[in-house]
Amino acid sequence: MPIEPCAETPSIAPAERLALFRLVLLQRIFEDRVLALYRQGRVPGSVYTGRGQEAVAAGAGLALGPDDVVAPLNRELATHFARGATTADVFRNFFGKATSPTFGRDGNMHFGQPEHGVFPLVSMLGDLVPVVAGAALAFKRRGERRVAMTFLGEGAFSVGDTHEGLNLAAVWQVPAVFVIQSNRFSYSTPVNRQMVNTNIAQRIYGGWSIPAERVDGTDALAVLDTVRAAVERARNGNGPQAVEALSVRMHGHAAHDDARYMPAGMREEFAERFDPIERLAARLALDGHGAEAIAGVREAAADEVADGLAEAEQAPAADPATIEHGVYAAPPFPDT
Amino acid sequence: MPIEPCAETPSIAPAERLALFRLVLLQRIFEDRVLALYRQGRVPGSVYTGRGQEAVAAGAGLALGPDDVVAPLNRELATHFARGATTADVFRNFFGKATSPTFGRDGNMHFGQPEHGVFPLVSMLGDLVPVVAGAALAFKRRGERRVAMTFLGEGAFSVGDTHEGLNLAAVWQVPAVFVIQSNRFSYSTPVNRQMVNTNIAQRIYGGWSIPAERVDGTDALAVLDTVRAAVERARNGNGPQAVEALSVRMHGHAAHDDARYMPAGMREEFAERFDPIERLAARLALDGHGAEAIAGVREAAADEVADGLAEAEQAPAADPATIEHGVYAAPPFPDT
Amino acid sequence: MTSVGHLEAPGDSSGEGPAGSITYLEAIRSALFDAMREDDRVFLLGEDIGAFGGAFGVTAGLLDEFGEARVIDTPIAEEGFVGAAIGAAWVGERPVVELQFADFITCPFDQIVTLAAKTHWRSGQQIPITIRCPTGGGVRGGPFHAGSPEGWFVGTAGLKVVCPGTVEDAYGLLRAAIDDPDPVLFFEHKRLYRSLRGAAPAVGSRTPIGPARVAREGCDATVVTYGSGVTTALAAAEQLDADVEVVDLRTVWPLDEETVLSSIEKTSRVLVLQEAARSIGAAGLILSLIARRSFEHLDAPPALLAPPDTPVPFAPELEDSYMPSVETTIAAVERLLAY
Amino acid sequence: MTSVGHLEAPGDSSGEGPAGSITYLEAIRSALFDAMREDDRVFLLGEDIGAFGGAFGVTAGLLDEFGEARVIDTPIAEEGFVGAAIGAAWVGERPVVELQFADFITCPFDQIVTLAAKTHWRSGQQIPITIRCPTGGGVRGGPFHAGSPEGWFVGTAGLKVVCPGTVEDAYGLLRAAIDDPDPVLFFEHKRLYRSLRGAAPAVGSRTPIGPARVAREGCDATVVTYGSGVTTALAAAEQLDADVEVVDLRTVWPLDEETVLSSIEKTSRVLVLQEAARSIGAAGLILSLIARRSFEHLDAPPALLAPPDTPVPFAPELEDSYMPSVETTIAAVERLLAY
Ligand SMILES: Cc1ncc(C[n+]2csc(CCOP(=O)(O)OP(=O)(O)O)c2C)c(N)n1
Ligand SMILES: Cc1ncc(C[n+]2csc(CCOP(=O)(O)OP(=O)(O)O)c2C)c(N)n1
Ligand SMILES: [Mg+2]
Ligand SMILES: [Mg+2]
Repeated sequence: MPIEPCAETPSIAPAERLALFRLVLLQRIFEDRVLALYRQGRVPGSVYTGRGQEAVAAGAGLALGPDDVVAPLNRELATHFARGATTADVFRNFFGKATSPTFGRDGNMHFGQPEHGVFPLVSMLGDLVPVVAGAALAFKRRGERRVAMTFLGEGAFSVGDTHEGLNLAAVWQVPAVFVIQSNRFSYSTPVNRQMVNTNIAQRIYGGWSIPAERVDGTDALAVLDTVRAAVERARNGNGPQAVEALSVRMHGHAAHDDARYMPAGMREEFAERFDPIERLAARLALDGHGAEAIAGVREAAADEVADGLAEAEQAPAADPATIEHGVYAAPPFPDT
Repeated sequence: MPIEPCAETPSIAPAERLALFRLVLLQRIFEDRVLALYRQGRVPGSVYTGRGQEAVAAGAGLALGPDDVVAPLNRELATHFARGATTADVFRNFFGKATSPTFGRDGNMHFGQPEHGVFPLVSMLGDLVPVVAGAALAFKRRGERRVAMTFLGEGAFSVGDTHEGLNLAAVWQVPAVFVIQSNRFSYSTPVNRQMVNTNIAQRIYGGWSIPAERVDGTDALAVLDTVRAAVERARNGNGPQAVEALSVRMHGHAAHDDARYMPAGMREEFAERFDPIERLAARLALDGHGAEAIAGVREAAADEVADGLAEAEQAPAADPATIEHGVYAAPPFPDT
Repeated sequence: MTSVGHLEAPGDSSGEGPAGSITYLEAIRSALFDAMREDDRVFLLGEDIGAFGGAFGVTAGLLDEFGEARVIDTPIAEEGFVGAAIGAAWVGERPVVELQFADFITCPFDQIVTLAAKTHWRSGQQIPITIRCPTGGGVRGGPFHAGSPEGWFVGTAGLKVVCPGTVEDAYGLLRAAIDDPDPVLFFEHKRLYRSLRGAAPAVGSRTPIGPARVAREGCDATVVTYGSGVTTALAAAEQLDADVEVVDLRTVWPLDEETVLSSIEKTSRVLVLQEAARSIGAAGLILSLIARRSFEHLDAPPALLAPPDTPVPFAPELEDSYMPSVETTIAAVERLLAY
Repeated sequence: MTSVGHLEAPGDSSGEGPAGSITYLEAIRSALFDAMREDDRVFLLGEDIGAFGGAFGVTAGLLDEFGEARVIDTPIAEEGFVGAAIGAAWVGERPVVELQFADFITCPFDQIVTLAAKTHWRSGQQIPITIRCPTGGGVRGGPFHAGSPEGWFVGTAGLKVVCPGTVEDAYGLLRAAIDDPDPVLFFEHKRLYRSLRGAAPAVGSRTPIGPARVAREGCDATVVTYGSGVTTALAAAEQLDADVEVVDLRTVWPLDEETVLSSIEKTSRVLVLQEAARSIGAAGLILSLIARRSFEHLDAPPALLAPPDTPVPFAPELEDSYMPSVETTIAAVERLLAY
């Protein structure tokens, strides 16, 4: 089957279409590179990718305004780039460098850059749902036209904190946007062992009275369009909003996992027709961008990744002597 | 407005109608007595009652079969009686006697009698939802035709554990029954500050795909009928079931709370027309029970309460020397 | 006995105290009031804290004064509203959360030890939240309404744990907690709410987070304590023949090691007194310190007075014998002195 | 280095060990296998434990052997499935829960300390559940995948906390935990999964819950440790000139006080070694005991070797210097002996 181009979506302006393309490419190329480094033993710990879900990360990331805030999870590398993270920043985090966003104290996608309005991911799934409800509460309280967003997978949807956070956002009617990454699996567990009705948009509306739409999560233009509409509804005082983006997790849960529990051929068939990068490339071609122009964006993204890697490799290693710095913003006994 | 008799509900047999009457009376008379004792300083700690909700406690309690299990909360005194607790047992708990179900270690409604298939209440709301899901899982696993039930108020519905427990019960399709005590308030908080859609039956179905019905929680016959049907559906392999019982909390949250935050007159109007005891009494009269017969049941219940009190007052006080007994079922260092 | 929320507590809630004196509860309310008046970023989250004034009446009147955007009733969702406070702090607020009972801190435990505690160290993002926890027993609360759960947080890097034992500190530590850029757990003792009175602290006064206080000077033995133990220890010291020093930790974690050690250097004998059961609370941290650092200064083994390792029992006979008292404190110090 | 789940760990997972030897991981799997074969009431709950065999492969093969009614994949709902285990235990089962990482024990914290811990004491209802927690660092897991959270439960009445440090105990303590009528937290160390080998324990053997073990006799100093500290302490003892006794606690809570105290009576010097940060873990409990009860037997202040008070860092340079090692243990014992 040939690749299915993204839907036309004329509401998304030409510059944004290219910006989206850069973002999905950056995520794809970065993740491929970091996986290769991991397999060479040059990245410690583990590597989680969002292959197949780049359009969600990119589209939702671009849907935010400059003063909005977001709490991405593991699959949303492009969201970090949309908020201003450099490829060097992220490589430094994977390497555990002293100048990484976590000072080498955390690795891989477990980071966030407060200076870009990005909350540092914590692993405990569900935790960030009430956090964005609270940020949105603050915006509402202060009369600021800002929005707080987070992501969650089907698995994270089963966690108690998610329920509490959705309910608070709903009762308080605050400008929070929840993007559900429905990628069919949670680690090895298929979504139908995670919940009965696997239409999470329906569940969110039925259970929490939060308006929720489904969108094709492999179509970056559709994601941007739909999530932006949700963000603007939230911004305009219509309370919390949700978007369920449908995709497939094309890799295993993390680098070690070959995902053999997935039905044979599923990922290949998906890739052939719905690879989000190629869907957008096909649409850009239909938009009138020549092959060369498109190749140019690809190359620029590849360069951005290569340059970031080179820069990150030069960064200083973390220094054990400083390990206790910053446990407290205000240490009660600074001298001891 | 005159009292509204319970609906006719011919499916409930005469003996059960009287059994229900005994149960609602026991709860009402017991609670009145214990509140009076509390005001006299003869009951330590606090007193929570279920005034206005006796029909739910009684009807749901009687809906269970002898091998079923249940985890009641604070408002379900009649459920304990339905399971075989004596009034003396419960008084002993309120007094903190050595021979109370909690050995004097806990008070008021914070107890349960394992020998009657009743799990001891813990205060942390929501905790018992997954517990009954797990008991039901065990029944299903072993092929036993038994059902596990718990109760929750609107406030408890907002707790994360509730979400996790409902979802587990749904995904596992186990014989658990959730009875929602919708009494309009959670402590001082009205239900519309607890959730957006206050139709919890709709939420349970929409959010967790658990079949849920609403029932008039002041009509003991209707409660028994509806909950029994739910229990039997669960028993017959149709997965978890929910019933939302609508009533009014006629007292404050606990003895100290005069509930002045409730709309003026609400409780009085409710009592006049929907007092669950009198609704059932009116139906029994329509059933053909004479005033004397009905008064006889009332007196018998009053006697049961008075006898239980007399018995409990004689019980030995708890002995501090034994405080560490039973921390472990198998103490690792029994001699120290 | 009067009632505290739906429990019992000693104290006279109706009568006025001596002129200029206020209760521990009033000190907490004043601290909230003053902090909210001075700083728009301060707002309150909790169950029934608005029109109802909270289970213990601590926030009574604050809704009227500051309105619904600053005194926010929550659904029953401790994980949720602690998480929400963290989120609000992230974007620059100074939220103060009320748990209805300290015991319920087991529910938002993950939000506290994962999100609140670790975020600054691993990102530089400050999380300035205060969580108020009505703690402790002596109120016939039983296993779920009378616990002293501070020990679960003592030792956890990134958290600060304060336990005021006086009216002055109820005000001053709460003001300092709200100022503080780190997450602070504020354990306010239910039994002291209306039973403890003291001079009204000066508006704006602070008790710094960290330093302990020598609440009473003495040279024969040291009692290290905090929270409800402070009044107990001081009363015992008054009745003892010996000259007993009382160290009120104020901040239980991080621990003011120097104040504890230098008191022991002076007295050579030490009793650790806490209301939490003996194997939880702060006793382990304090005795670990003493074991390692006071070795050369001790004339007797350090002693511990704390309840047995069980939940707090309900029955009056049980609870009364469970809790450390002035009498058992006196006896423990006497044993220590007799060594 | 090989991989353990999606993390790194020392050990050779492909190669076979010496004949009759098995890994720590295999010992755990065997214990599950044998317990399930012997007792129908035993069943497993956890994320991805079925066909996938769990994040670390511990339950690999058990689904095939025992079927879906006994190896149950759960949604991501730690509060939920720990609660469900408690409910199943209530009606007579012996559930064994796997947390994907010990760190996530912060999520079902309330279910554990409220329901599991308090129920027997306040009702007589036994709650025989076992919670398996893949714990510890040295795997480049960072702040959320490498922690040693046992300290939050040490001291909590009603819980039992076991930390096997050998292949024998990985099997024997798990069998004993599953037998036990009380809730047991079983902290199995990720780094030992494939790196530690030992003789295959006899089928059905038990390591009783409670008693510590003198893992190595000596008279010059005692190292009290548990979990990953056991191999570290034994290796250090081999290299030290002195005659060092190693006490492997096995059960960390309740603590086997007599074994600790009598070792110190013999050696007069003690080092407490743990992988948990210095102000958490079991150190406080152990040093509190030593402070109070070994006073007359000590020739030197008790010492503590443990990481600094921070979460576990990710970067290899940081993690390697953070964790106690054979070298730092040797140095600590030498300092202790030099006192
Ligand atoms: C509370 C909690 N439990 C378990 C885990 C381990 N874990 C990490 S990711 C994952 C699967 C998540 O599935 P899903 O939410 O569908 O997100 P996806 O990985 O598909 O993006 C699990 C079980 C965790 N991080 N947090
Ligand atoms: C987790 C938790 N938070 C707070 C409380 C304190 N609390 C006890 S009952 C109650 C109100 C419960 O409301 P609802 O669930 O509607 O039940 P109702 O009292 O109306 O029967 C509250 C807040 C608690 N018991 N558990
Ligand atoms: Mg998923
Ligand atoms: Mg209610």
